[in-house]
Amino acid sequence: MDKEILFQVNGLGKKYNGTTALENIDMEIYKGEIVGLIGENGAGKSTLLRIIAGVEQPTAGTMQMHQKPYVCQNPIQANKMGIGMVFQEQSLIKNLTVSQNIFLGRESGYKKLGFMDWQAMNRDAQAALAAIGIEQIAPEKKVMSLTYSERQMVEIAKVFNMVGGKLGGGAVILLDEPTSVLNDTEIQQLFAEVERMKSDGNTVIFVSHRLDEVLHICDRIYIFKDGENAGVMNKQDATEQILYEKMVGRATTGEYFKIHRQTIPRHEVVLEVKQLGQRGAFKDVNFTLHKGEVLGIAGVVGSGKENLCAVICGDEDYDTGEVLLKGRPTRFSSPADALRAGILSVPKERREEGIVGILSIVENISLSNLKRLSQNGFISQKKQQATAQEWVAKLDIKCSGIKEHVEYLSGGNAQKVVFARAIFSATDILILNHPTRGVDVGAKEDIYHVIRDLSAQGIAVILLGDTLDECIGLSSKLLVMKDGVVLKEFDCPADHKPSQVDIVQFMM
Amino acid sequence: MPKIDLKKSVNYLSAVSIIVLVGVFSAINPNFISAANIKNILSDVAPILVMSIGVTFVLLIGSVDLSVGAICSCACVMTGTWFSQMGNWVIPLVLLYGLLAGALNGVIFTKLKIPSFIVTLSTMSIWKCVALLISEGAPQGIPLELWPSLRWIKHSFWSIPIVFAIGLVVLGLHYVIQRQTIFGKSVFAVGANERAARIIGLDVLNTKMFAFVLSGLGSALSGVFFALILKSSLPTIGDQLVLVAMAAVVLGGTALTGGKGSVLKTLLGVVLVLVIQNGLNVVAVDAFWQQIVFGALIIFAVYLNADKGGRGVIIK
Amino acid sequence: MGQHVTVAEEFSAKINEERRKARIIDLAPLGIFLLMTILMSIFIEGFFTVSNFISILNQIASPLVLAVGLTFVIVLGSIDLSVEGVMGFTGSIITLLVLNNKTPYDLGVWGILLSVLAGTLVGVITGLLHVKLRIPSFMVTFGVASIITGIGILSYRGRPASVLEPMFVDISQGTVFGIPYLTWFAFLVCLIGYIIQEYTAIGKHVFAIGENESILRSTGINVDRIKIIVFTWCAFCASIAGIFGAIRLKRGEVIIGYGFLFYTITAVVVGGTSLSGGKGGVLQSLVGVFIVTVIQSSLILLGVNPYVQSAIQGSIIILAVALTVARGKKFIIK
Amino acid sequence: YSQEAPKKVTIGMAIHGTDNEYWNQEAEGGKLFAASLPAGTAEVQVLTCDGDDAKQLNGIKALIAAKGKDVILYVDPSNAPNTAAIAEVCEEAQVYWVSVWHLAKGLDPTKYKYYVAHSSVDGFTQGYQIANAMFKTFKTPGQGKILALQGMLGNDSAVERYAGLQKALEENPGIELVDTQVADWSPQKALTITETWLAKYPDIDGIWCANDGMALGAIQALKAKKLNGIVKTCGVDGVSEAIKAIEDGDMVCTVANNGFLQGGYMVAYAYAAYTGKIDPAKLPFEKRLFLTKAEYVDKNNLEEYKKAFMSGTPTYDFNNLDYPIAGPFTLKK
Ligand SMILES: Nc1ncnc2c1ncn2[C@@H]1O[C@H](COP(=O)(O)OP(=O)(O)OP(=O)(O)O)[C@@H](O)[C@H]1O
Ligand SMILES: Nc1ncnc2c1ncn2[C@@H]1O[C@H](COP(=O)(O)OP(=O)(O)OP(=O)(O)O)[C@@H](O)[C@H]1O
Ligand SMILES: NC(=[NH2+])NCCC[C@H](N)C(=O)O
Ligand SMILES: [Mg+2]
Ligand SMILES: [Mg+2]
Repeated sequence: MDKEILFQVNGLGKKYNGTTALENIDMEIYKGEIVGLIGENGAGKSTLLRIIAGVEQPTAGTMQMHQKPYVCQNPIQANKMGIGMVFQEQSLIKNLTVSQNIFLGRESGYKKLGFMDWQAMNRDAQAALAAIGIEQIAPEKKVMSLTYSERQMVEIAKVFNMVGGKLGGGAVILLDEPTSVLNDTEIQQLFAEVERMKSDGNTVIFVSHRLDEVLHICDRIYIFKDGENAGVMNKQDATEQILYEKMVGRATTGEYFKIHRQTIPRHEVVLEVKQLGQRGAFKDVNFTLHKGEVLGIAGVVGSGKENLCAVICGDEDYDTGEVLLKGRPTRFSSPADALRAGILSVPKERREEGIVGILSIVENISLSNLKRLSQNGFISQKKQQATAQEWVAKLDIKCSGIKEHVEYLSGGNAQKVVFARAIFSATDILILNHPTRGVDVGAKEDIYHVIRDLSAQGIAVILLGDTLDECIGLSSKLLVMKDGVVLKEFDCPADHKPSQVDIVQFMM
Repeated sequence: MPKIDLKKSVNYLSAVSIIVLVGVFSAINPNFISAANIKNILSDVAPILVMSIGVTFVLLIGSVDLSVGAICSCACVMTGTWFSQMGNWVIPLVLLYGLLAGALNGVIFTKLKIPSFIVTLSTMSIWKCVALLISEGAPQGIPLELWPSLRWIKHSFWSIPIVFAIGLVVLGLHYVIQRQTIFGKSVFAVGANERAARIIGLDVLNTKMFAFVLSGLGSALSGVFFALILKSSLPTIGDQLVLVAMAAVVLGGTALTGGKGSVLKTLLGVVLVLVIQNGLNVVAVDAFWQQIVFGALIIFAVYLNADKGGRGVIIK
Repeated sequence: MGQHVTVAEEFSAKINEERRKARIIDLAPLGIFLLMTILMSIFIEGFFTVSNFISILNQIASPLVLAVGLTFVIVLGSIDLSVEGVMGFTGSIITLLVLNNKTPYDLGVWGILLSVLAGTLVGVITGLLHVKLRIPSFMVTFGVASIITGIGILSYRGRPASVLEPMFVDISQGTVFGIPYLTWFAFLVCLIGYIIQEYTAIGKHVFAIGENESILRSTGINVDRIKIIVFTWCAFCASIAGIFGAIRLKRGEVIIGYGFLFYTITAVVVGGTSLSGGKGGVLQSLVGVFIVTVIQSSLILLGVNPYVQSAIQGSIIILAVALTVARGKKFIIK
Repeated sequence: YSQEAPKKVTIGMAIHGTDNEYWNQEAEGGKLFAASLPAGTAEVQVLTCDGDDAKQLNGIKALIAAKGKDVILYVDPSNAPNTAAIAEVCEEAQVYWVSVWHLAKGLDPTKYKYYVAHSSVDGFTQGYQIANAMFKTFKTPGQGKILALQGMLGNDSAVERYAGLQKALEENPGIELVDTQVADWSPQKALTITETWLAKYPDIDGIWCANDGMALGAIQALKAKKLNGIVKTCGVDGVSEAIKAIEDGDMVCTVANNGFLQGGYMVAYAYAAYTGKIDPAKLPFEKRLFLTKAEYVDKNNLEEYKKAFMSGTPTYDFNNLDYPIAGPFTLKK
């Protein structure tokens, strides 16, 4: 590889009135490589990418592209210079079509006599999608009718297309946790495309919390810690273990999923589901959930597991079968109803369903169990704050104070807040839907510990793992769903975990 | 944490506009801050305040209540008309009416899932009609011989008129509800992110319902105030109050988009609007210019209050 | 497991059903309108007559033009409370600029253009105040409404001028195919609005802003510029409505705008445009205007007691909207 | 400032709003009176209320707070009952005041020290008068079908004038009132309603309108169908355009309320009491409560009326306080 420097960052810093997000970052990025960027939640990864992409301005330091100073006021400028970014949170406009999204802000090329030529735009969008190997998405469809992973593919197609003019000339593509909503096939597809970009002489900066992915695809890996550069490694020199130590600043404590703390479920059945079905989503689902059990449900997106959870937590209704709660048939009218009965879910779409962004950490943590914080119907502010303080400490939530708005937390820290609330609600049954999505490894460990604590207390958990690994590691029983039906049930005792291969064959 | 406290004080910037305006007005005419005029302003504030407090909760859940003016008119007519038979006992009855009227909005809104704008626009026209029917289409005074039993409404504690004192008590109650009850907390969550509020397990429907009930109650109380202060039943008294009350709430700093705000801010907003209205008369702005100056001052006041910190914050 | 229908088949059936339902709901306002028209034709004497249809078309002109402007503002997720004021303002000053009994000016068509320009300028100012001073549109337009109404009154000092300009008579009484000029013109404005909405980038950006403004900002699109344009367009439409008012009444005073704000917002919302932004459109508003106007005119034809008229109108609107909203468990309505 | 300077009195003119010709006339009347005083001794401040009782009362209280006892007030009450509340306020503040048009039921100004006078125009009679005049112009006088446009619901004048129409209808059994609607004093609404009506009732003889503004709106709808002058209209107020419409034959008649006269003379009463020139307590009832003249205008007296009122502002001798008294006023019980 000719080591031609494509992009350079010197002494870059970013302060947000008071908090330092980045400090004195140096980076060199070569033409035609894939650079990994890892770090704990809030380490500054997204911030750096946003600065490079022109969304935000640095408060210190300089950048260079092609050895020339690079100053960028907005993302459109960045695109013109060959830099494009896929954001961590979804950034498509749902009520516009796929093609309108792909060419958002670049419509001027499609004007005919002052009016838009949508046909031409659709054709080009089709081509842009095809360029990354996607055929099944119609460009004239509205984005709101797409699934999440389809949306992610559209975003990637959009960014690839935006810097497309630079292909071969050395474009920089920034991917902020692109894989967190993709299933395995889609991830493979994405990686193939990333490799192709690289072989065309472009550079990709890739942020992910899945260290195996990073090791698999990246040539070099930068590690950030607390807004500073904690080192850079070549792929050959790195292992998951080493990366982990560098980013967390300590070694992994024993094995990952705390399997030694896995308990044997108690005898008592808290929830039973018989022949449960929801039209068009799943049918004939049977299982029992015991006190202290972690019941994992594995399956690809669209296998019906999400809807199953939605039904159990009262968000959606079922059409056939029955749900027995401690032996009694039940039908929840709303999640509030389910909560009263002792079931609460930690939703997957954090921004949309999990947090109330403009409220503080204190409020977000206490919302599911305000009764516990009240005396004679009045909420005690003191108790509320003490509780928040306690959880911030326990889960090591990085924030400027418990009064901080949750929308200002990093994705991972926001997730911890959601988690804190779920546990604090002290329900009998918790549904954890991708509880560690976008959470860094250190925090994952904390969360795993908490899950084990919960089972020890006898709380039953239904888990849709962020990875299959996680699902196997944490569960004591595992259902595999495909196309709306349960294909297989695995027992996962601490000493006899099934292998990924065993399970994947039922999923695909 | 002093930093946080500073942030909080920024939330109450409307106070600055009030101080600026009071300063300007009293510089032009010192009588503006005479005890008599302050008493005037405070008693003018009271009816609008109690209405706006209820409206605050509705705006906090991200909805609107256009029926407050009509409920107020209707309450005013009921009080004025039935006072001769029932005396002051009419008041609890009218408040009960307000509660039911609010509940009706809430039920249609939550059960039929019709946008609040439409629901309350429609109930507004219904209550307007009821007000006209009860009053037989014309304003009626409360007979002069009954005035003695209304004397209490003119009572004041030092310079604080009793209506304003009642307004403060109502404000205090709502502040406690807002800060210290499950309903209060739910209101903010529902307004800020209804989807999340639902998943979190909050009772979204009841929260919405309750917000409308409070709004109905407040409006009815304001109607009672008008009837007792003006000593008549006025079927059109509330017509122009919808926008005034909403403007006062927003001026205080409560967001129309929901989830952000406070009843305390509403107090400031209401005071601000009435200080401007009163001040324009006290400093003798020409009638042809009053509306123009009023509008300009409102814009100026919102500008002073505008949160100039977060450029990222989206303003709708 | 071994059933005849797989979940996948169920799923596609369900999706199709939902699509169909969504389409029905999108078309519901139109259906309601047609249903209402049929019922009223049967039951109301004098409704199904050419002269009544023409009178409805006559009445529709001003609210339609206002609604076309307001639709864009509402799709943004904002609101414009100043339309009545702008309408009254333009409707007042135009009567002072064309041949009238109060001022010596006789600018003819130039008077029309000049007053439209003045009204439109109000929109520019509103837009600038909104985005530059970062004041919520509700408050800016509340203030501007008061200011502009005041200026309107000031312009004729409380003594409205009456128009002597013969052109006004020609316009207000001229018809093509029996339909008044003004109504044709309103349809034209509606068509322009539709073209802007569907065939320009700005039109799409307006919907995008209503849906998620921050994405547009981070894409580097000049959101402020779009908002200013939208408020300008809305004021432009309100000015046109003001001119219509003056042409119809031959008399200029600010109260020609009174009552149109809620009328128009109601029409826009009944048509299916959501006040929270991002959804709806010009055609929906067209249907909405028809629905509200037809209700109003039917109540007049029925000779319903004026006391009760508004209450009935309110109840019908609730019913109409109740039939048109999607009502899933998870559906969020504000 | 020095005690010697002559006291300056503020004349508060509490009218409905500035957006109507008649209301402005009232204010102008007050200014005419002020101009008749030595320069620098009086200033006029106009208070508007837009029909809102609370706003009117608040404005009056604010004015009194601003100027103390050197205020006299002319009140065109937003609604009749408000006079009672204002009477209370003025009595406490010892501010001399007068009112026009409406009086609260049971309120007797002569029982108050500071409530100097009240004058009214008889809304009932106005409604009655124009109705009768209009009926006479029908093809067969006294025979026909009419429509009626009422003023804002809940407003006193609207109620009174409509009651006048009712009486006229009773006396004219040949006239059928086929429909009535409310146009809120708004020409725009009147136009819309009339358009709709004309679709249903093509063979109507007349439209009774509670004020000129609505009549002018209705006339535009009639003009579009070339029915102006054929379908008769009438109104109340005497705004300049209505006079023009009578001249053109589009309107039968109107009753001109003379705002200049009401505003000027009633303020003169308050001022006389304020300066001590009269002692209200000693005035007989009929000199404190009376009806002022309203000019009925139709084709016959049009020219006279125009000469007297339209070419320039009228001039009055405000020393003659008996001048505006045109008839006895009876208290409503
Ligand atoms: N707009 C902002 N205002 C204030 N602080 C900010 C802002 N953006 C980022 N920060 C701070 O910068 C730090 C780094 O954030 P950044 O999003 O870059 O982290 P990250 O490494 O991407 O984390 P994650 O892995 O959770 O995505 C955070 O701790 C945060 O406190
Ligand atoms: N507007 C803002 N004001 C203050 N701080 C902010 C703001 N936006 C973001 N931050 C901060 O920026 C940081 C980065 O957030 P972001 O979600 O990008 O983190 P991340 O690196 O992706 O984290 P994770 O891995 O947990 O998802 C957060 O720590 C947050 O405190
Ligand atoms: N002031 C506002 N714009 N509030 C928004 C109300 C939105 C409400 N959901 C509706 O569509 O009617
Ligand atoms: Mg990040
Ligand atoms: Mg993240």
